[in-house]
Amino acid sequence: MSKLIEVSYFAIFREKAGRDSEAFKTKSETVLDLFKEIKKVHGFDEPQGHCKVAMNNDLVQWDAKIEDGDKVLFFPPVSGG
Amino acid sequence: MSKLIEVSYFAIFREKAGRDSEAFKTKSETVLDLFKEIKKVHGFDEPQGHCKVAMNNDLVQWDAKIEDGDKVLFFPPVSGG
Amino acid sequence: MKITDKEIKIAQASNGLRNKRSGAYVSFEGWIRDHNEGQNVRRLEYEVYEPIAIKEGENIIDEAKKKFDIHHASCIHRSGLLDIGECAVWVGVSSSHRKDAFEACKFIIDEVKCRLPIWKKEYYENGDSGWVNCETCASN
Amino acid sequence: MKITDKEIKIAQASNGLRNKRSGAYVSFEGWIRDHNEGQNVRRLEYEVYEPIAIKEGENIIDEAKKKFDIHHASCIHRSGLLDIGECAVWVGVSSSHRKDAFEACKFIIDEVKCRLPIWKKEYYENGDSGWVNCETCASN
Repeated sequence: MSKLIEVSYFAIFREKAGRDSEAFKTKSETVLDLFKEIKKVHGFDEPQGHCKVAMNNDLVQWDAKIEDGDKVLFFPPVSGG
Repeated sequence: MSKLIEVSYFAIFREKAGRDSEAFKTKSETVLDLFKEIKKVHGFDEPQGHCKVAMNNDLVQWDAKIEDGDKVLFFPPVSGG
Repeated sequence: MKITDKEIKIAQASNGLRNKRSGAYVSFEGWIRDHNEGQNVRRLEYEVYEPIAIKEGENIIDEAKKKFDIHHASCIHRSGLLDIGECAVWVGVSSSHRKDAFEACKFIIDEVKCRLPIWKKEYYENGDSGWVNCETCASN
Repeated sequence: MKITDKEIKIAQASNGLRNKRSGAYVSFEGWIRDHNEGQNVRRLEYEVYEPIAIKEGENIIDEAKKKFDIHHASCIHRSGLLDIGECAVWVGVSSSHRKDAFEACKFIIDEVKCRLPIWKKEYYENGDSGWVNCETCASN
């Protein structure tokens, strides 16, 4: 079943994707599968182990399930401080 | 040979000795021997391993030799900070 | 945990941690350096995703309070453009005894740098700019 | 290394450690607590033998600079009468990377407390007073 996910990008992901966010149609079940799809589309090559993902404004694990209408945020490797 | 040493006391040593400093006549060879003499006179009972001694304004080891006219400073256990 | 696009008022922030039973206070400040990995840095920009940066910062402070015997802990991180020498991040911890304050302060800044959704972009003297790799990634 | 009988101006002191190549700054402050070993403390007096306190403090800072990769380090200790909540001692260290600043700051305050001829006398709420045992002695 196809879902519509609102995906947001930050920092280098935003620059590579050329946009802050987009509505993304997917059959992926988890945020990890969705991330793999999106990496190909936008050419992200940052190691996934150093990236983070949030859903509906909470950090989640990569095996978190996505549902139609979810807001998913992809964070490239952080560099605060 | 008897030497005259100018001895100074600090903090609890000063309070126990009832004075800042005094001229002390001694036959002691080292600051440690002098300290042992003075402990008896003034009733110092602080563990010597935690006390310090300076001669002519430099910290010295307990085996430092004393000469007539030296200025010796006895420091009880410190508690700065 | 606070995010601000204005100068961090450190004296004011550290005053908030004072209390009569605390004997020790340890603070960390991260300053903008004029160089990084051989390049001359002119200025720097922090992008912060605030909702999660604040939530995760509060989590880190709560964890520090559980792990260490401390009284108060606080962290402020800058967002936006910064010049060389400015303070980008401040962490302050107060405690009865100094060992816990040192350890908690180090724990908080280590975790903040790893876990908060904050990204640093450097602008170099030669006109280039670039997103900085995280410390952990750089060491891989 | 400085000894002062006036309030320690921390912002001013830490400014002296800033430079464009330092990325990290760690500081320690020792505050006067309102209690010690079960007694309520009203105020406190530090006796300092300055000539050796300053010399030995400089030695400690030199040792820290040899042991750790740091840029600047400084220490200020109060003498005379202090009230609850006042800062009795400040240590500041700047470096390129934070690990060395943390370690050097901890090293300096640990050594300062052990090695400088400084003695603390507490005045209690019940009217008593007493010289405080050093930390090392107390643990024996």
